[in-house]
This record gives sequence, structure tokens and C-alpha cells, in this order.
Amino acid sequence: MAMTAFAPISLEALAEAIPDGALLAVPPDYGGVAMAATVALLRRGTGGLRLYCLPYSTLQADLLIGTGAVAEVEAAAITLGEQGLAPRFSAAVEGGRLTMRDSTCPALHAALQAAEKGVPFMPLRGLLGSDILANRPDWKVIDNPFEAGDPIVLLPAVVPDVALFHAPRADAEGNVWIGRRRELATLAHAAKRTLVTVEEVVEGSFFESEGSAANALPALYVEAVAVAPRGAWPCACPGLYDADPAAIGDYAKAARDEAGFRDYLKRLLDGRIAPCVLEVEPA
Amino acid sequence: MAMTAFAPISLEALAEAIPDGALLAVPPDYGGVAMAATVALLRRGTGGLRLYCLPYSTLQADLLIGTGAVAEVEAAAITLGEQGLAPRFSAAVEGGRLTMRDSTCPALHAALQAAEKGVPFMPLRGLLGSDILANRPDWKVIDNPFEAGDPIVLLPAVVPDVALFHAPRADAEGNVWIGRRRELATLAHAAKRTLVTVEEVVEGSFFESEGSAANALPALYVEAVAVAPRGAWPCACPGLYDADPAAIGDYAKAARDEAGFRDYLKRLLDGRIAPCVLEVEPA
Amino acid sequence: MTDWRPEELLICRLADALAGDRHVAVGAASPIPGAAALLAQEEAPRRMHVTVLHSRRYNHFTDGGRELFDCAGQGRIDTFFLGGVQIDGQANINLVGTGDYPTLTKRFPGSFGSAFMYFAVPKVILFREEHSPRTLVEKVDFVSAPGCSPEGTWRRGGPTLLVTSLAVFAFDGARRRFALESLHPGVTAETVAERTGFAFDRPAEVPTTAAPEPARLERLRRTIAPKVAEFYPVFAERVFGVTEPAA
Amino acid sequence: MTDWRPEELLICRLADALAGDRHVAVGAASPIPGAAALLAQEEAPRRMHVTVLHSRRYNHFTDGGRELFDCAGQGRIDTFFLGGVQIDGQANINLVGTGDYPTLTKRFPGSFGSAFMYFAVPKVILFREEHSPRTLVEKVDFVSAPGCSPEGTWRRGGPTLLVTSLAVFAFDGARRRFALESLHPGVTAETVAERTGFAFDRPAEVPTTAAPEPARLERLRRTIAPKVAEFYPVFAERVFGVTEPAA
Repeated sequence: MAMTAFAPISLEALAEAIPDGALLAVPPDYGGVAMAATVALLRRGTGGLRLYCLPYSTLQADLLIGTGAVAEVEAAAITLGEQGLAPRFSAAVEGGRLTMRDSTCPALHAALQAAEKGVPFMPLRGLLGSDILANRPDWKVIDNPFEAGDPIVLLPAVVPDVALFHAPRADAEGNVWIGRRRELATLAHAAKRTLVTVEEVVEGSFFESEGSAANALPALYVEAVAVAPRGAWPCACPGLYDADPAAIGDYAKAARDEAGFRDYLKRLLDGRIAPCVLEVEPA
Repeated sequence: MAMTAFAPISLEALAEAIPDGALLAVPPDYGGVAMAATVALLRRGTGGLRLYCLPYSTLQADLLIGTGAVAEVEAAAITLGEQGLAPRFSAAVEGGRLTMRDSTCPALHAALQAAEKGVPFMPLRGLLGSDILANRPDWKVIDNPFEAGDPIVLLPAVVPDVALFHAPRADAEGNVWIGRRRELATLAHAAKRTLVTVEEVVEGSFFESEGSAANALPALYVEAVAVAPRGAWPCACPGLYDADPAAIGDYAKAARDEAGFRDYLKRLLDGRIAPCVLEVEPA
Repeated sequence: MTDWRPEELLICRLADALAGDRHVAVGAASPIPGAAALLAQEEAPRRMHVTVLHSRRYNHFTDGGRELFDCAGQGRIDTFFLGGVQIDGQANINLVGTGDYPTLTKRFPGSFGSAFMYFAVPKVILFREEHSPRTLVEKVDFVSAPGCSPEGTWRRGGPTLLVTSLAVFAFDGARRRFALESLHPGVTAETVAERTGFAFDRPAEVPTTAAPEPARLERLRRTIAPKVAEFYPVFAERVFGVTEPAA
Repeated sequence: MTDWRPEELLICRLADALAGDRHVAVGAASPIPGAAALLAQEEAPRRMHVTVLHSRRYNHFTDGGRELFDCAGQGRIDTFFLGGVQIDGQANINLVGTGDYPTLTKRFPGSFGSAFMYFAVPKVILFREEHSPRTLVEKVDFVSAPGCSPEGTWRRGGPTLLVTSLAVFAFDGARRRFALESLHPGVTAETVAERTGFAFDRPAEVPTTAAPEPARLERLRRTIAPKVAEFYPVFAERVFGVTEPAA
């Protein structure tokens, strides 16, 4: 019998598959953040992570940074968006406890596209004269070989150890529905290993019709899938549910100081903060 | 009233919009070849075209080359596939009447991706030691700036004057359904102007659901759309109809020599060779 | 007493700056620029594309998060909006934080796409409601994106206007300097001078920013506000009292 | 008299070469390699991905025509098949034509993706049914893709085997030379020597290519042939007598 079958693994097994110190690539809040898997990772205990945000992160990064699990972040921004600054991120940077590799959105995309194409670098316009470039010794400025006197930045390819994201569904063959969130395809193409959580696993194959095929990331790029209903909460799951601003606001409030963050974290890991059993502390 | 309306134009007007001498980018046989528009272009009379094939072409290129309308081709191949060699292409090259810029598939993709990203070049692995590279003075080999002693090819960005292809449908806003034929998106992103023929224009918007949105090329990139039912025939229209090997075989047979080609061309321009009124000459 | 809100004045002024554009893109957390783009689209004599990144309805990108930047790189975005924790007199913007980099005194989110968009988009409108010596500074603490570039640097455009809650400045790229273009109704040039941390040109007579015409206000409130309610419901309710997004 | 067709021998031999692969990709116009890949998948002890470009069912790419090459660039394709109008003794392949470039004497379609895939894929199997001095030459007229590269050239792999209608050759990259590995049943080493335009190593005793086992033939005909009928109906009917593709 042909071995084309696919079986989802548990959320705990998925969290186990992310080694300490990994270069972990994650999508932005609109792209399907694997929040349930992030909680599983924190329950397991992790450290030394290097986060690569495509191109920015919200709650996920702030939470991981707050626990001290993150050594380094490369991103265009860490923010809670309309819920304000990312408090643990700001505190960690200001306290000198986090190496922040400031970048800009298209650079974060392009460095993964270099890995996607198997080339060692990608050129990018702009950046010249910015303090972003001035603080990135790993980037190079060359003279455009096709036109003298035209300086241009080259970005080295970035190959994440693990890409982690949440998607609406997988099919029975392990193909993952990413819709028009094409950055997830680039993420999976670029990374050595891709771990995905989904709302559900459905029958059949997305490739049965061209209309659904266009929404699919082929199983070929996916190492493992775990089922996690509401697994992006309180971030959005594109096409299924929006972000939960109240829940993110609760975090923003709690995480203003270290003690509040610790308390929030404890409740989160105890399962007292979850999509269906959201505890709101009295103000 | 907001000017967001969109109105299809005629096939003739679409053909008029392709100037002589244009750098004309076209997809491969599986990607939606605008054959009806090509016939309209031949009826109008055209010349000096420079074809950029992403990454190869079949009947479309051979037909255009046979009429003498093409000055130059850049492609990874020109072929009639299972129907054999592309006879007018081979004859034109062997007769020294066509400049063939031999390339390789990923180079044709990458040069358009450079234009898509607004960068002047893209690196590409491989190619070193090939006679393709030896015959492309417009490509450069540099030493990888991130690792000494690692030569790598740089390809200059290619910005086609016009991209021309056929797709299953457009919606009422002018968005075009390309499905998983993502090379059509890159083609449209890279080209200065994009002209599309479709089987039909449908009501509503593909953006009404995420599942159909993932199949769409936004109207933003499309200058004009013309309706041409069976407009890819005898090539395939992805997701709707397959190629017509018998019709391509008829061409292959007719085009073996110049006289046969001229006769075929006359019948084609007279409307005697068409999807619904296919004339087959007695053998 | 005026019959319009300050946000409506800003929306109308920004919409004026978009006349003739074929494609305007608006980044996240920008309700006023978003509304201005949709108003300009409504008033355009020819087809105008508007991309509001934060919206599902007015965002037709299908190539992932990179498409905004690729689209700008292709030259297909005529105008984009940028802000800044700090903006200085040479139009440099800082979205990273204040104090000495990298630890900084106060860390802000980060530069997002500014370091690219400022170069790639022909017209960049700087928009920051807060007009104070804290936001409009002589020199930014960190250059997320420079307002000017030396000869030979690839750059399609750059800053054209700076619009705040008090005034409008035009930027002269050759002279690397802002000039006060208009004062919003009721604002004096002295107030602007006091609250601006950088030096700028100031004509003898500074015009007043044109108040929105009644027909335009009507259009904004009736047609545009319900559209804005789709992607910025809180803003739409507060400013326009609209609670139902457009069907 | 054998109870198998020559195509079936080739399919089984090619399938053997794919053992242990995680992902095999097959280009256009390759029914025999396509069938071999599906047979190897059927027999694999763990999950094996097969991409047949010409198929709709066995092609799960969703990133357009570039995905095959990107996927190879990422190192996710273990084996690919290439052919050639000419193949020479250093495993250089020519898909462009014969005679002097650029006008040539006989122009063929072109190099397709070979100039990249030959470098990016660890194992490339050269497959050309026609075994003649016209196809297997001392030196190709045009190098679409070189079989060997100097030190310091990025190259993940290259040619491993050359399989024809007569024999199997193994390629030794260090020595830049083919060695005769096996002769198909009924073929003599003398015939191969006569019909090969390049010099090659020839052991004293050349084994015979193993004939397909009955159970495997059964598997090929029952399970694989209907799959092949989806993307190469003419081939499937001619070789296997199968007219209905797998459901």
C-alpha cells in the first residue's frame, strides 16, 4: 500500500518538536498565529529562541519575550496594535535583556524569498541612509553590477529552523489551507521544518478542485499538523474569525508590569485564560 | 459616483493595444495562452515583436514566428510538445531569421520576479559552465559577496511592455481568476501593461469570499479585459478545458513547410480554423 | 463654532492631496488617511484604486504580506502615508524609539515598511495628529527612514506634505526643509512655532486650511463613513456616529 | 520470449533508483520516469512525494511554474530526470540542437530547466530511450547543462545514472566518466559499444539488468498503469492496455 497517509499529532508533540534555541519564524497577527501551540511550548518550557517575524508580531512575541524564552528577535515591529505598545518587548529592550535586530517589512519577506529560491542573497531597494541599515553588519551594500554608481543593499538568505503557524484546516492528505495568506507559503518553503496547527482536518483533498487547490500549501512542505480549535485566539484566523481585541486588551493591561505579567502567565498556563473560558480579573 | 466600474473591450481593441516591437510576455501552454487574441493580433498585422516566454511557448510562438512578426524570442524552449518540434521556430532559427535568446526556466521566472520586486537583478544558482550562460552577455557572474570563491549568476530584471494571457473569468470589478497559475500574477506584476482575455465576465466580486479571493489577480494590475470564449483553444484553459492535441497536430502537419504554413495561416485568419468550426484538410 | 469635526477637516485636506492618483495605499492604524483615500476615490473623475491594508473589503492583495512592497517597488502606488514617533526638520522619521539605540529610553514598535516605502512611493504624506516639540523634533534619535538621500541613490519620491492637528507643511526636497503651508482654522502661526521642534520656512501671510464644503461633508458622512465603519468601527462611531458598516 | 515489455523493464529499473527518496519530480513528456516514480511511491516503506509536472492529479504545486525550481533550490527534490538530444561522455547534455550555435543545423526546442536542475538536485537520472551514436556522443554541440563542475561551484549533485533502451551506465563524477553497469536482457556489450559515441568503462563481466518480478509487474499493471492513464493516456493504452484512468 502506498504510504501517502497523514496523521495529525498532538499539540504537545508539536511543541516538543521545537528545539530550544531554534530560529523560529512566525507570521503577523493577520496571518494565523499559532497561539495554542505557543502556550503548549511555554508549558513545556523553552529558552534561547530566536524569533523571526514575518514581518512583525503582536501578542505571541510579547508573551514569549516576557517569559524570558527569547534571546533575539528579528522583526519590523513588535506591537499590540490598537491595544498599544508591546509591554514586555519594550521592557526587555530597554532593560538590555533582548537583542533586537531591527528590520523593515520587505527585507523580512525578501530574505525568506532568497531561501525559498535557494539563492544566497536578495537585493532590496531603499534602506540607504537609515539607522536600520547602519545597525545591520550582516547586510551588505554593493554597487549595482548592472549600473555603476547605483548602491543597493543585499540581504543574506534566512533559513528558519522551524516555521510555526495556524491555518483554518488541513485535508486528509495533510495539505494545509492558507487561502490568500501567501506569506505562509514562503515561510514554509524557506524553513527547514514547518509545524502547523489547524482548526480541523477535513475529508478529501483540496486538490480535487482548482478553486480550492489555489488555497493550499502542499503537504510536501509540512512536517506535522496538530488540531487546535480556536488555535489562533485571541489573534485572528483569516477567513474564520477576527482577533479578540478585549482579550488582547486584558493582556495589555496585565502585562504592564512584571508582576501582572507573571500572574497572567500563570493563569494562561493553568488553562484559566482560553477562548471559551476567558477569565477577566476585576480591575 | 465612485469610478470603480470596469467594462471589457473588444478583442480587436485589445489587439490594437499591443504596439509593434513590444516586448510581449506570454505564459506556457498550461498557463492560459491568449490564442484568440493572437489571431486578432495577426489579423491586425504586427511586426518586430520580442517574445518573452514564461518559460516556454508552443503554438502561439510558432505561429507568430511563422508570419515573420517576431524579431526576437527569449525562452527556455519553443516546442509543440507531444506534437513534435515547433516547425516555424526551427526553420527561422536555422535560417538565421530569428534571434533566439536561449534561457532556462528558472531564469525566466527570476528576471520577472526582479521586476515584480522593483530590484535591478536577481541571483540564480546553476548555469555556470553552460553554453546558455556563455551566450548571454547581458547576464553577469559575480563572486557571492557573502562568501568568497563562490561564483553566482545575476540576471537583470525584465519589465515586459505587455503581458498577454487568457484566464477562465473576470468579475464585475475587473479582477481576473488565475487559480493556482501564480506565474500569471508575477507576469502581471512585472509588466508595464497587462491585457487579458477571459471565457466570461461574471457577476459580483471574487473578493466576496476568501476561498475565491485566493484565485484572483486584482484589477489593479489589469489594463484591459476582452471576452473570448474558448479563447485559449487549441491550448488549454486551466481548470476549464484541456488542450486539443488533434488541432495542434493539424497545425504541426500543415506548418512542416512554408507553403503549408501560409495556407494554414490564411484559413486561420479567414476564421475557417476555430474552436467550433474546425476544418480538417483531407490527408 | 464650526459645523465639522477636526477629523473631517483632516480627511478633506488629505483627500485633496490624492487628486489625480491612480492608486493610494494606506497602512495599518490609519483611520483618517483611510477615510481620505476613500473620499478621494469617490470624487475621482477616473478609476482610482484604494488599498486599505487593515481592511478586508478594501484590500485586494492576493500575494501575501509582500505585495504592498512589491506593488510599491513596481511603481504602482502613487501615494502612501507614514507617521513617526518623531519627525524631524529634514523629514527623517523615527518609529523605533527615543534615547540611545539599541537599548533606548523608550522603545516603540519598530520601523515597519517605512525604510522601503519612503523611497519607492513618489508621494509620501507624513501624518501625525500630535503636534508637539516631542513629536516634531530637530533631529530624530533613530532614522527609521531618511527624508532625503544623496544624488545617485535610487529614490522615486519622498515626503511631500506633513499634516498635523494644527497645520499643513510642504516639504522642499532640494532645500531639505519644511515650509508652513496652511494653518487649520483657529490656529495661529505662533502656536505652531511654539509647538514645532524644528526650524521651518514661514511666509509672511499663512493661509488657512480650507474648511470642508457642505456637499463634501455630506458625501463624507453619508457615503464614506459607512465604508470606514467596516475597518475602523470605533473611529467611525466616534467621529461620524455611524454604527453600521456599508452593505 | 519475455513476459514483460521493454518499457516495464525500464520502469522497474528506474523505480529501483528512487528507493529511499522523499520526493521525486518528473518533468513533461516522461511517461516511463513518471510511472517509475509512482511505482517507487507505492513500494516505499515511508511517505514519498511524487510530482509529475504534466499531471493535474500528481502535481500539487500551487506557486506557479517557478515552484519546481524553487523546490529544487530548497533541496526538497531528491531525484529528477533529464534527457537530451545529445548526451556526451562527461554527462553534458544538449537540448538545443546540433551544429554550430546559434543558427545550428537542426534546432531543437531548448534547455528547459536543465541548466538549473542539474546543479540543484542531488540525483539526476539521465533517461533517453534512443541509444545511438547520434544521441550518445563524444562531445555535445551545445552544453545546455554541464555534467561536471569545477571545485568551488555550487552544486548539490548531478548525474548518477544513464538509462537507455539497451543498458544502464553509472556516472563517476570524480573521474567524469560513465561505466557500463548492466545490459538489458538480450543485449550484448558489443552492441552497446557500437552504438555509443563516447568512451566508457566496461567491467570484464557486465551483469544483466534484472527482469521485473511477477509480483511487481502485477503491481505495475494493476495499480500504477491506471494512474499513468490520467496523465499519459496514449502511453498507458499502448503499454498496459489500460484505457480508464484510476478513479
